[in-house]
Amino acid sequence: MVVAFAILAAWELVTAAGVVGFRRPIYNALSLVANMLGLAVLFLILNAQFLFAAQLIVYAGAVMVLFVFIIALLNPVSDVSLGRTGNEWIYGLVFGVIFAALLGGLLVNRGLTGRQGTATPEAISAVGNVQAVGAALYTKFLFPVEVTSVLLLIAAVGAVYLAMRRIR
Amino acid sequence: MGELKLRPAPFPTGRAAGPTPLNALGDNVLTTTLDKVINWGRSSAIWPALFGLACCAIEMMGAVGPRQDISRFGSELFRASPRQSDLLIVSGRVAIKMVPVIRQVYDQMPEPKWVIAMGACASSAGMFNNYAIVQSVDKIIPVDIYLPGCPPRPEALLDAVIKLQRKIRGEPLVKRPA
Amino acid sequence: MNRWSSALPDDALVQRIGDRFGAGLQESSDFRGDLSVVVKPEVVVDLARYLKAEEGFDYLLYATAVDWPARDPRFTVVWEVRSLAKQARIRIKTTTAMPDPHVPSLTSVWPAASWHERETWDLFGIKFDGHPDLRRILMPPNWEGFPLRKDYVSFGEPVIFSDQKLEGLEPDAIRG
Amino acid sequence: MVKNDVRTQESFGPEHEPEAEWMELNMGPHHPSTHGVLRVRLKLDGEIVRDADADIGYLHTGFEKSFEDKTYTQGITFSDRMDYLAPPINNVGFVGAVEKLIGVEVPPRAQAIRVIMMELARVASHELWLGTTGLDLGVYSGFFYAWRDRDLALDLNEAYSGVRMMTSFTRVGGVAWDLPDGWLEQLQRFIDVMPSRIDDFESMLTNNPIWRQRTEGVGVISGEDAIEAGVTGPVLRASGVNYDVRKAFPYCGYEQYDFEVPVGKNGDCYDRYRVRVAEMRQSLRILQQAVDSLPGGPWLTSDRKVALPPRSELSKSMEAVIHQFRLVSEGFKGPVGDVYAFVESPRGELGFYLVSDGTNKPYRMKVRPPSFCNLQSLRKLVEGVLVADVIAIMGSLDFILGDCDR
Amino acid sequence: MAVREVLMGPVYILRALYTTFKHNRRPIVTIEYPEMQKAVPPRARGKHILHRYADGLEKCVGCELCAIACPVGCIVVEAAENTPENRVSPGERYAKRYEINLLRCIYCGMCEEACPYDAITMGPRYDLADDHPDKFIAVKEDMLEPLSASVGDTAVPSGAPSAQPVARKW
Amino acid sequence: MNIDLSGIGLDYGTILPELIVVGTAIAVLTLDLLLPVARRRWLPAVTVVGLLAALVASLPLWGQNRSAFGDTVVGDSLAAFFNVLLIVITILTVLISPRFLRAFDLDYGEYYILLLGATAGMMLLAAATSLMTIFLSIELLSISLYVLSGFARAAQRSQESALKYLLLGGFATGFLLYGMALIYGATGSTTLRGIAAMVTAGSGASGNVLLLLGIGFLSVGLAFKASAAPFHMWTPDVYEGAPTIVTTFMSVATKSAAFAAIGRVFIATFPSLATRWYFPLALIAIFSLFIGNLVAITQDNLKRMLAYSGIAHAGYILLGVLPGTAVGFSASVFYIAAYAVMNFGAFAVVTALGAGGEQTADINYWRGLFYRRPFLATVMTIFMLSLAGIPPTVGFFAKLFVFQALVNAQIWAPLVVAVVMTIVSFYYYLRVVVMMLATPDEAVAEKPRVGISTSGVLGAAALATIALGVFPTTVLDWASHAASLHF
Amino acid sequence: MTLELIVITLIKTAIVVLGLLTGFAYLTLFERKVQARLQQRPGPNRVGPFGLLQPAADGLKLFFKSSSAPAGRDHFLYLLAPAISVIAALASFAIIPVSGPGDLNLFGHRIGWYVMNVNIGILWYLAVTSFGVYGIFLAGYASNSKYSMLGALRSSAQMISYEMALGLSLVPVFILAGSLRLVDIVNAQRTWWFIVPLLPAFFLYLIAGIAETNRAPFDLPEAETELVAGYHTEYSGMRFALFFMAEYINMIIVSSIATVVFLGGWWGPFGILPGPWWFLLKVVVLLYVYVWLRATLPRMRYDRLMALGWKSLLPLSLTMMMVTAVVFVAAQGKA
Repeated sequence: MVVAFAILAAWELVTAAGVVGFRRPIYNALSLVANMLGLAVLFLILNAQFLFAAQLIVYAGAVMVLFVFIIALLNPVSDVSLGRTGNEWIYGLVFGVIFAALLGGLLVNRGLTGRQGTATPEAISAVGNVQAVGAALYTKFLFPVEVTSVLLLIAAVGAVYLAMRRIR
Repeated sequence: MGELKLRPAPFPTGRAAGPTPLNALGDNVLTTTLDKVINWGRSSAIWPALFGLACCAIEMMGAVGPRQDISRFGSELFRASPRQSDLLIVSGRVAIKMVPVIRQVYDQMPEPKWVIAMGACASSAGMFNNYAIVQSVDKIIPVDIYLPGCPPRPEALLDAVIKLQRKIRGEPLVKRPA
Repeated sequence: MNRWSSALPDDALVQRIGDRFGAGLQESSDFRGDLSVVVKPEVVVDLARYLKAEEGFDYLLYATAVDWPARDPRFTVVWEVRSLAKQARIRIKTTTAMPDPHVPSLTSVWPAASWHERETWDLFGIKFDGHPDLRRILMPPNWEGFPLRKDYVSFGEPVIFSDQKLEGLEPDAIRG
Repeated sequence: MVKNDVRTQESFGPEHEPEAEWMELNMGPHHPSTHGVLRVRLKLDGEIVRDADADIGYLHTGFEKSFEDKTYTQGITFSDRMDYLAPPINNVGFVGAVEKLIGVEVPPRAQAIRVIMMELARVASHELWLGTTGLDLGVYSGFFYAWRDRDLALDLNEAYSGVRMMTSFTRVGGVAWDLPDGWLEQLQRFIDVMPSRIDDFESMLTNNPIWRQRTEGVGVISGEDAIEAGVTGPVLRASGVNYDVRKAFPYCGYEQYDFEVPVGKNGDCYDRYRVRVAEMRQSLRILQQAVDSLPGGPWLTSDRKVALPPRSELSKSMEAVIHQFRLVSEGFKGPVGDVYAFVESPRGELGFYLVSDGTNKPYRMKVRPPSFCNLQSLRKLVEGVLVADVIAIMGSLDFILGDCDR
Repeated sequence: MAVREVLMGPVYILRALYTTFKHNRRPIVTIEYPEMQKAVPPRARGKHILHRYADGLEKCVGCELCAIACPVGCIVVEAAENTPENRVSPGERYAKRYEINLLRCIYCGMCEEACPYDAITMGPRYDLADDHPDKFIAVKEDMLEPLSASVGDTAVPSGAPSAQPVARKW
Repeated sequence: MNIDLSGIGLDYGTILPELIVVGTAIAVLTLDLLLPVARRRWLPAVTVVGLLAALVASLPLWGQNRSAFGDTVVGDSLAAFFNVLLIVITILTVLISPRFLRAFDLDYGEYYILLLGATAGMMLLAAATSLMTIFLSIELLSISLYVLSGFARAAQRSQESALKYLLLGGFATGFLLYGMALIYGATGSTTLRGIAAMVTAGSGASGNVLLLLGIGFLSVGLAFKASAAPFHMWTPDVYEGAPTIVTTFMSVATKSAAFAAIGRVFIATFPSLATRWYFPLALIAIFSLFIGNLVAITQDNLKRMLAYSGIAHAGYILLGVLPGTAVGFSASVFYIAAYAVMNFGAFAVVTALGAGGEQTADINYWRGLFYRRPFLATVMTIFMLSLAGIPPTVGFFAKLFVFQALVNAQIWAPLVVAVVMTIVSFYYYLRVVVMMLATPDEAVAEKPRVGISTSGVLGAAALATIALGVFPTTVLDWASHAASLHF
Repeated sequence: MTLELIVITLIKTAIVVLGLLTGFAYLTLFERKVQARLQQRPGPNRVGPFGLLQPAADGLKLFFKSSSAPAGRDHFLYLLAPAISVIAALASFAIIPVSGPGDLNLFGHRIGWYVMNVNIGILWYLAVTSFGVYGIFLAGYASNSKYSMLGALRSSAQMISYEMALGLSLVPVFILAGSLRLVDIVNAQRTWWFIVPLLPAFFLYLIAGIAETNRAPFDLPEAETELVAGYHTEYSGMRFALFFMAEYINMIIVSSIATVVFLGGWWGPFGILPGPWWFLLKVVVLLYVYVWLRATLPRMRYDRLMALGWKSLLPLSLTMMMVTAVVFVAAQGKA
């Protein structure tokens, strides 16, 4: 397990670097896809099979495809290379280093203490992963789920408005 | 313009099987057997390009039709993309305007590739001894098999394909009864 | 009877054209039931308008030209139109001379003339004034010469017989 | 569905892109759906066609120039190869022009044989059209059924003339050969079997919702527009104009046969399909009548100025041999003049404009090819349709590039 | 969308499917070519045949009518005088050289029709494909009927496949 | 397995106002589909009726404490107070909308749907007691506002502002969500009640890095929504580019809802960590005061000026949160109400003028407005004075209460900054008033009337500004009651 | 995870991959033969007895064919795309139980009739195929050709759209079976195959499945007459064969899932055949339907296709889902 996690972590780091590092947009997007793939596998080794599938179906399979679509459509023949303009990257570097130092320092000094939730692998396997997710969604988080539906409705209205061709 | 020159030589033909990856290894028992197997595969799965020009294209379709059924030879998969085809059947007269197109299609086909000049027009301009028609397609691309007829019957095309298969396998084109 | 002469001749039609265009109408003939009028280039468009609007010739069959190198003017340009209602047909001819042969275009009257006139330009080199899109249609755009002119040599190749067999190029068809 | 709401399906998507951003798609000359070597340059706004420029000439063969070098008899072989889907009709049209120029009588049996061959060619041509257009739209088996049935017609061609396609069966003043023995029975079998084969096609396509979706309301052209654009044949008739050369200007004795001219209403691809299928049935009707009422007698005129003597005379009569020598070596001369003769090909009115200067060769032979004239309307038809519809429209026009480019 | 389309659409699609399916019962129409061959009709226009009389003399008298009639010009005939010691044809002259470029020929049958003596006819063979244009130049010997096989002035040479599909060996 | 819903507290009464608003949105959506174009004017009417119904439905929540749906949402006085406030703002917005929309050819039904969606999100945010609900309601309001900012599709400025808002908003949402994830990781609960229990019970809460980082990220996300510096960068551009009517709505409503959430998170959930979050929050407040007021001085564009003033006001409101007490928060709540009225009024004047087809953006436009538009200039003056905090307007008392709370809590440094900055702010607010009083350059032209509903709305807002200033105590009582947060 | 489990899984994977590759090869022959018979002709019959060596010849030829590649392509993606397609296709089969009930006892090891029996079941298939879209899309993108690009766009849009209907049409099955595990689903069909109560869902699944695999009458991405060869226009040789492989393996998988989910998997009436044979028989029947449709129906137009997916199949699937749920709950309440 540890070996698998180490490999995945490395994979995640490399692909994440690819997301920001590549010069051609399509490679950035594809790195993100690869990153999400790794994330899905991480879910899998955490016994969250449903999340694994959802991550792949929704993010890798639908959302990122559209990203790639748009990138490819905008420059199907030759990619626009993102040149480095100005020196924004310095800011990025500075903030990144500060953030990393902060995180690292805290990690070394105090340690990150989390709290074990109720959904242990044993508890999940007692009812089944998908069933556990379903039960949680439709009891404990019923209200957020419903709010999500409203959110999606409004988002759909907005998207339709922005994309619609009007004939008066 | 009107001067009639003696015809130039057609492209050299006789590239029986095209390059195989084993050519570099030289001849020995193993490679020749392998060559035979590969050539058997190539000759049994000739996918023509979906490329019709004129009258002969109709008879080419006829060869696909149920009466003749070129699929028996594994050749009914007419590929629309030249990159996936092995055989270019130049089926009909080639107008001067068409020359670059044919050349491009031929160039896009991956090796090994073969050409059948189907019908009198493609092989030798046939009756169109005039300004508009390329006098034989072998001036543009190398031709492996010439097929006379105007247009040749579908059976004749099958005959040409069989002869091409023999050529690929390195056998004599015309087998006479002993 | 000869079934091919199927146009219904309308003698009065030539009369009416003559009345209307006077000297513009140079000649008219009725050969094997095909009615032709030869007019001056200047009146072609007017004649066409008249034929379409008042005589009901709504359908253009073709436009072409004939090259008579010995004659002057050298080219005869032909449009043939038909009235679907009256089942009548008339051939409009006009002439034009070298070195810059040009006649008015009838695309404004019968849009169907467009490609036919382009073809005539392509093969005869006759310009049609007022054609919206006069460029080569059958030959490649960079072609030189006008193939259907009589002085254009239709170069080809002679048929090969045994005395022209290529020496030393006998292919090695039988491999191995 | 709320019909009168302004925001119907078409109103989605971005606003019209500016013309500069239209994508230019080059279809052909090597493209599977162009039926040969047509090149169409499409300007696309998304998937919507905004403009189409048909670039023809990739099969330009110089027929009109070649005609000028050949005698009238030799020219028959050239006429075959223009519209290679209906060579007999070309043969008849060509000799029609010559006969009109010279003024030859054609015996009734020759007329009937011509009609039979022409209608066979029409059936075969429409069959092929059904097969290939179906294949373009994805009806895979239809292509094979069409070929199976077309082969029957070609067998008849072959039995009569010796070859499947380029029959060259006409001669000035008649036809080259009499019908061989057993041919009429073979034709009768063909006439008997074809209706059920056409029924099969109709059961596959006519009511098939996918087929109707693909063809109904696609490529609509009104009758007036069609006439304006110079369209003839089934395309014109599908637009509701009842014009068929066989009815309007009967030739080869078509006035003796009882048949109807199928006419469409909407002028869309579906109507063109219906018209062609109905024409096949009418052709079979004509064939049946021709078989039933086939006159006897000679099949070639006895006018020795234009027709070769019968072969049986050659061994007996020296005069016949002299005729043979003179006709073959010199041919026959026509009077000075110009004529236009036209027939109904499966694609529309096929006309031959023949100018003679009194020699034994055509001085100028202009062909009015129906495909050329029909193809001219493509630009009008495809404006505003989807790319996929261009396939259906091009298929429905049934153009033959050999006919179009000559 | 019309109601009819929604309700009847599946029915029509099933009908189309049935139409193709019922072809399973119909016989296979393919004639498997190299082994079997469709009957070639008597008028078939394939590779030319130069005929002989029953006594073995060639029918061709070298009159060149076929070469004149040929729309392609793919026939060349050179005549020579018959001499008593070298009698090739019954007439005064015979074809010393008779060549047809089969690649260029369009198999229209004009030569057959032009020949006053039935010396040249179109034969049944069409399996002529080969790999070099020069191999298609048929000289007289390639087309001349074998001596033993010439029977009268029939247009159908005995070398033709019979009118039934038969097994055929190459 | 069977799903048991008995334990999660299905209480539709709690969310009845939100339900009504969402229901109205769906009704408008349906009507928009069915109504012919000529009958579009029914849409605002339906919207207003629905909002009024929601307003009525909010009143019973006053004084209640109904936690529902597994602690994800609560119906209490704070929720009721903000419900009423937000609904009133929305109603006022809807009332002045049609004229503006017609003027710019934006008269589409989606406007009302999105407006209702945003309102529902804000109301939910005020009532949310779970990290999930907070996140979803913020997304609901944000997505509606993203689209509304770009509502003028033909205008490039509008598109640009929408894109900026979307990108920066997405960035902020990322922070927010990350913070929530960390908090969940630290406490194992998503409800504020559960988190609070865990934080109070756990001894090491104040040293829990995970938790503190989470709170930090969470506050970044919320500060972005409240457009407090230094997370304000989007504000001027978006306010300027978005259609003025949208700016009017979001400048007021978003801020209100965001502060409701800030109150719930910081004051009710993490009181025990006050020492930890006091300093960053104070820093944010001071930053906001500085940047908002100082940059506003330099602005020649009225919409940008108001945007920066909004940032400054965010600072004032945040000051009330700093003491971490209900009393302090009640001052904030009062300030929010006051700010809502006066800022809405100020933008509404701009909207009213803009709907007449006038280029109101440049400050020079306002020169001599008194002579052209006496009514509009008068109410604008009132709003400007109130924003500056000059008695007897409500702005003065709002500031006063906040300062008082700071004094009570012995918080001096921010107070000093606030007072100084208040004086600075006089310059740019009064500049507008002076401009309007100046003699015009050209002759007075006859201008189209602004319409009854607009005049009514403006008049009401101006009256409220004065009336609340004269009688502030009632509202203050309500605010105190609302701010007495308990779960 | 024991070593034994790993070894057994690897062996099973190898068997499945080999089986699928053989299945792909003979599916091409099957298609050609079946279609030929529908068209009254014999089909490939000269390469080996009954043409049985035809796939071998095709494979051999493609393998030794040089690959011509378009100019201006994206080298890395051009090579990556076919690999993605094939891997996604092969991976999908992992969840499908070929036979049962119970495990196979072999040399003392208990071996399931599947590569893995995960509790997300069908979701695995959906997840993996949704990744397969990249193969097709990148192929079109990397080829630097308009036809490829159009084909790729159409194909990916079509796959994404129909994935919805595909997934939703399976939900009624989950409701009835109460599990996503395919083994459980098959076991739930011991007496009644789910096609009996869920006939509409079966047809919805079939239509969506055919569209998902880009087969006729939904074969727009490869519509020869419109787009030459769609996204793989510029591919040749073995790389092209990989796309072909992916398409045919996907056909096998869609048929297999239909078999498992609706047609009772390995259960057959009267128990006359062992489980795997029943499974195979059902899959072959479905594949025959695939070929039959392709031989008969015209291709749909792209906009109609999308409209069918979004406006007909999706609402119908949702309706089917709701109706099933309501009926199920009502029946439970009564019981």
